[in-house]
Amino acid sequence: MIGSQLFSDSMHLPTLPLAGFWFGDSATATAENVDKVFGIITWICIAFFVLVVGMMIVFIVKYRARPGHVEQPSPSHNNALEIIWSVIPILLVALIFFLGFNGFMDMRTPPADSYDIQVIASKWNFTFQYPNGASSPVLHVPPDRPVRLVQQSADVIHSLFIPAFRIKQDCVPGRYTYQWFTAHTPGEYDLFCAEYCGLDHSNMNSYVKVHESEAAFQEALAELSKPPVWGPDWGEKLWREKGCKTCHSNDGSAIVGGGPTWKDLWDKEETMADGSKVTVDHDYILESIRKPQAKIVGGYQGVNMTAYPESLVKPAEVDAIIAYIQYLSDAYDGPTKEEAEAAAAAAEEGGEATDGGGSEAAADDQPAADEASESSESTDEEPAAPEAGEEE
Amino acid sequence: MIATPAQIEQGTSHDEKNYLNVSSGFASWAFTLDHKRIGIMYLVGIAVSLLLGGIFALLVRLHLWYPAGGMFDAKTYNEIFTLHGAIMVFLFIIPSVPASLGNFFLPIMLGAKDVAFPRMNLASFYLWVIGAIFFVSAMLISGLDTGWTFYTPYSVETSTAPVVCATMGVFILGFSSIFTGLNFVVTVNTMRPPGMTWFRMPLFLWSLYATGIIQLLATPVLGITVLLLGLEATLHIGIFDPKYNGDPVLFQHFFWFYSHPAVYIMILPAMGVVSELLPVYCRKHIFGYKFIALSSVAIALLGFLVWGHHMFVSSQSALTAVIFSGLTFSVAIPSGIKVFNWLATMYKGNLYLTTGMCYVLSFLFLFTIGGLTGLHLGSLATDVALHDTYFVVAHFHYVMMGGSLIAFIAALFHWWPKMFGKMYNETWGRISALLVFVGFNLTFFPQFLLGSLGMPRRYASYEGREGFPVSETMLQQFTALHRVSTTGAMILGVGLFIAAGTLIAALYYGRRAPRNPWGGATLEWTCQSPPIHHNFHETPTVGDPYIYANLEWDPDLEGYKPLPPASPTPAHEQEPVG
Amino acid sequence: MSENHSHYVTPLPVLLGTFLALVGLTVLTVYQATQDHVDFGRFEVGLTLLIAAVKAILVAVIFMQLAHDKPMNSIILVSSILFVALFLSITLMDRAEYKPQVDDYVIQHPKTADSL
Amino acid sequence: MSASAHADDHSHHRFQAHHFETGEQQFQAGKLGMWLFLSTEVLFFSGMFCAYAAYRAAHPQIFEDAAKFLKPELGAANTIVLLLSSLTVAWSVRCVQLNDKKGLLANLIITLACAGIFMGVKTVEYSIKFTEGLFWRGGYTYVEGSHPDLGPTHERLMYTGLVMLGIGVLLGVIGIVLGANSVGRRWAFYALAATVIGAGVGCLAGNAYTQGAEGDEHHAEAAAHADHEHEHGEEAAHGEEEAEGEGNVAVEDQEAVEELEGTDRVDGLEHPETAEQAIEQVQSPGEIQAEEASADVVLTKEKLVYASEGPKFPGVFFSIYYAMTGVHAIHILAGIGVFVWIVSRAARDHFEPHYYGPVEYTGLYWHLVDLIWIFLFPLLYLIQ
Repeated sequence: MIGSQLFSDSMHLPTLPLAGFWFGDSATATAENVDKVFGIITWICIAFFVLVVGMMIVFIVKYRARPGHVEQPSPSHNNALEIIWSVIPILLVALIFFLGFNGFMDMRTPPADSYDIQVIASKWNFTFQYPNGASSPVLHVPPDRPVRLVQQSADVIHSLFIPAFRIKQDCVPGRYTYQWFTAHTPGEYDLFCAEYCGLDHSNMNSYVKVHESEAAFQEALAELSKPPVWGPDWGEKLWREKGCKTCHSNDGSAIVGGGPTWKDLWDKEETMADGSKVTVDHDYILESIRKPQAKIVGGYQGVNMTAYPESLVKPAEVDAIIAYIQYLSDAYDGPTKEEAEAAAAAAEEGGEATDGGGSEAAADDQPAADEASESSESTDEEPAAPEAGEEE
Repeated sequence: MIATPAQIEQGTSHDEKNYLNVSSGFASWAFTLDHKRIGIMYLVGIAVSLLLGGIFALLVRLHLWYPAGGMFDAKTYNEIFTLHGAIMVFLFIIPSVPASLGNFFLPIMLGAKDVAFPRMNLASFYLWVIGAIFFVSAMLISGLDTGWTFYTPYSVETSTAPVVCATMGVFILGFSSIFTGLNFVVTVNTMRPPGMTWFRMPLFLWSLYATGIIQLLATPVLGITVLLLGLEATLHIGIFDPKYNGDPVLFQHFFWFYSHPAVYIMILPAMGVVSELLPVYCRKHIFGYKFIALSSVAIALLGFLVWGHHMFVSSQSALTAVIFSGLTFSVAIPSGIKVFNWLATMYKGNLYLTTGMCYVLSFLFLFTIGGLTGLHLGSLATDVALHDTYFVVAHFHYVMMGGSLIAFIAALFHWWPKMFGKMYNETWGRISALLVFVGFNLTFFPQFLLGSLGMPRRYASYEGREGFPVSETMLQQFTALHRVSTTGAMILGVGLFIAAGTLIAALYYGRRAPRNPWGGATLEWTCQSPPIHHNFHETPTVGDPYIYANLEWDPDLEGYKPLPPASPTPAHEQEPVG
Repeated sequence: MSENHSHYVTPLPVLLGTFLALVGLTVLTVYQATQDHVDFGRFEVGLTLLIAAVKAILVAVIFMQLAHDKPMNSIILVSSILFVALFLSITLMDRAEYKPQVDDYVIQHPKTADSL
Repeated sequence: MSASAHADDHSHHRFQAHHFETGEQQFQAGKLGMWLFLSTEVLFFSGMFCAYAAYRAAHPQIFEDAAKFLKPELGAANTIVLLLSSLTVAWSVRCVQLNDKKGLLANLIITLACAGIFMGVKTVEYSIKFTEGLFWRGGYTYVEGSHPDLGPTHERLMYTGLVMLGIGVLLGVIGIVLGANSVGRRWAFYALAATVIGAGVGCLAGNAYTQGAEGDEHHAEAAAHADHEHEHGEEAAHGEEEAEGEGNVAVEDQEAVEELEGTDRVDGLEHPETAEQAIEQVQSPGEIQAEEASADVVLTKEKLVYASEGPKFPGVFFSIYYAMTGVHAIHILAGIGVFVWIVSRAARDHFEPHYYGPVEYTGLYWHLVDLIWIFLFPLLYLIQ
């Protein structure tokens, strides 16, 4: 923890007004430190710039060729001078290195008690997964609590960049990467993908929501972990968030370089690239999500869809997507939204009655049944939210 | 510079056939072994690349006028910025000064008849042409959208044919670059004339020598990198692609081991140009010759130790990042030494503000900004915030364009009379210099602000996606700054066109150039303008290349002529530097 | 033989002797690697590379005549090897440093027989 | 040396370029140029050495497992062949320095024959690996424990070798006929003939050796296999339904994984299902299983990683193997081309003690190619 020790020392540096001119919002202590380091470097730069360009301008004015002016003798080398203007910059860059090193070690050393959020970057979405199994395309974080992002990528290199926190770290496929922050000012801050990742790189943005309080954060989390009761609704959400949208339209239009539209896809008989015929049913869609290259519809051979293993799309989510595809078919005859909501309300009532009103369970055990096992295991490690009890 | 009798009788041999008219016909150019003609052919090729890359740059800027992107869809935009980067880096900047002007002037400055391996020199040019053809075919296939860095796994996942085409092009261009560097190093090592010790070489040669070292040691690593990348894309050898158990960070190490030193392939010759031009136009001996010469070599060698600073947030380990950050700052020192020495050279001089000098001063201004903002990026904590934003874009444009391109133009104006025997129009030249300077700053300074505010690079639009708009304040700042930048780019474009027009017009309407219009003391000014086929009738004698007291303005020649050798010079100026 | 010739001519016994030494070292290294009596454990790789380095030096110094050549050529060879060392050492050090992050991920995401 | 002593006393030889003052200057410039080129070659290969070292350091097991598919004897034979060619190249330089044209030609021809043998042996190695499915990572189709029938491959290789011998002889005859009035052309054909005959010999000898060695191996393996089955008898009793084809995990390993999961949590990542997945999908490639069959097994993190990399992972070794030896082979081919040209020039008396730069430069190149092989051989063939 040498890094944070040194880091706290550099907190005493005076605030330099320049930082405000260069940067936008800052919502973490790290950001403030970065701004200070930036300010110091900028002042050093300005000093050198004024020195160099000022001398240049003075020389241009004073020694410009004009009638009657000739060059004056002066020495063509001076070792003392050379050494002086080598040594002074060395000392200054050593200082700059040291300041940068301090801040960096702090950025790379998350506190032991930090709250882990999984980040799954894929073309062209970030999905944030919380310890209770909930996931969202927006990064929800509690205020004043260290949050560690555990990052992975499903396809190519992405980079999670939050300008207001002044942090950035690539999400590299085939490994984990980490970054952390403690946001102290509630609000919404932009979040970008900073590493070029293909077609929709510039649309791979999102935002961070720093909640007003821990309670508000827990509430949002509980809300997030409730899957929409009506499959097609949920499926549409997944279609947007998981990146299906970029290649599969829902209105029958063709997307260049993408795959078949989902409109009226259900029950359709597709001719595969190898000539065989397949009816679009549950198994086929499941296979197309898990192993997209196994069966390719004729005409889409060049399209290289990423495989989505269970870590990216859970079985329940696959069902929701299938429900959505069914809904997009003219022949849809599943339950309507009203019916589904009524059924869910009925089920919940029944559940409440048998549950006996356990207060802890209400906060965390909202997810669908197939996720329950996972979330109950993973919440063990979760520090109990202090306000959880008061909510009841 | 001590004049010889042969030089004193200058002006008498003006009618001798020069390298341009000694023979004619397509074959006399296509199969020439004359380093000067090869240099001219390179110059033409490089100019075409610059035009192409420049058009792409303007398209990028125009597109970003509107937050949603005004002209292209995202795919086209990605291809355009990729081609802009790839063409500018591989086809333009890397060969710019060394392959064209270096080829032309290196042997002449050495008093030699040619480079050591003229055939290899010609081969180098044709390899460049073949490499360029590969690039153009990648462009025609369309779909090269990887960025010039070809980062895996994106580059092995996107459409294969253009990537393979482009990497083949890079591979071949690499050999072209190696051949040029090899030729220069051998020529400087073995063909210096009697009297030209290492420390009496013009500084331009020092910088080309240092560049040659980098080309030799770094380029082969790029060669193997793109070869493995091509194999990865076609056969999936699993070295760089994580889908096949490869490691994408390994690719970045391979790539930057070449591509960082390549930055010095781009900037060192430009520094050499400045070291050459500044004393001539200031009429002063260069200050601190040895420090400038050795700092070139120091930059070349230190340049190999810092590649990891391109990877601070790419998930290389923290230890490596810290080591590379520390080493990165070491490069600042020799660069700083050069800047101070150039300033000291101006002290008490007699500054002629010719077009060449205007561009050199412009270089000093822009390179200072480019170099100093490097400190923000070398410092770890701030780099994390600024990495992959427009701050980086602005920084490297200040160094590569404000440095290399500006110095290249300065050198063209300086040596144009020697290369083609025609004087250009000084007024238009100065206008172009002013427009380029203003346009450049207007284009790229706002990008520093864009970057620090958080605008990521390589974005086709900056309004955010459906349901996730970029916050209102940011959007307003981004839009305003992008528009200033685009306006500046247009001015810059006009300035560059005027510069090109001035030079081309000189070929047709310029008055005949004397041997030594600027009063330079290096050997190229002692031979005829344009030079004869073999450069010199006899190997010239050599002295200090930065003593101007022995030259005198002759209004009849409209150029400088040497004084008789007996003329006394002040003792402190005669003092040999070597 | 031209009398005023000044380039070094390597004597035949030296050439043949070098060749025999090289063959001997090759046999030695193959024997060392394939026999089972003496196991140097983790030093095995180092030993093998040491033998290879000795062979390489023999070729460079005698066959390539570096011993009787201008020092510049030796400097070039040595410096190229130094740059290789620089490249390899930093890259490998970095990989070793971030290996855990890769390993953790690989364990969590095993590749099955039919995945790529 | 003698640059200055030389400067004055030499008339220009006929191949001196106009821009050099003396032949000595030209010679030294060429030599420096060649050394610089060699340094770029060293750097060029360094990329592949780096990839090798990186993957070997991360997965020593893979490299040791995969290297068993290479035959050190063939590699050693090729090493000695290349060393011999290096000797003859050095000798040919000596010959030209001493104005011994016959010796020069003889040495160069032997060099080319050696290069041919080297390529012939490589052909055998590549063919057999292709038949077995030992491709680079993307094309790796080898299945643990499978024994493809190599008979047709050996047959094909034998015919290839014989055809090459025939072509070589034919080239020699063409040389005699076509080269009647051009000594340069005649020797160029002789040089090609020597190379192709060398390749034929290499192909035949390599083929015969591998065929013989395989016979022995099969016997030994069959015996070993019987033992192996025996050891595993007990585990089989535990019931491994999914044993077919995919390989299987030792039952003890499962406990080990659970233990690991309990103690060595992977960096705060709580995915209980993943460890189970790992167990399900550990496709213990024969080696692990064989080694760990004994009673007290601890499935280390390293082994878990190895198992998780997927069944095709050994392909990475072959990716690097093919890249390194392939690029090296391309250099050999380039060297062959240049040597044919050198032979032709030598036959036309172009070289003499005052002008033999091309022989020396090509020789330097050839030595470097040999030098790289000196490192490739132990790294690829001898690591166990």
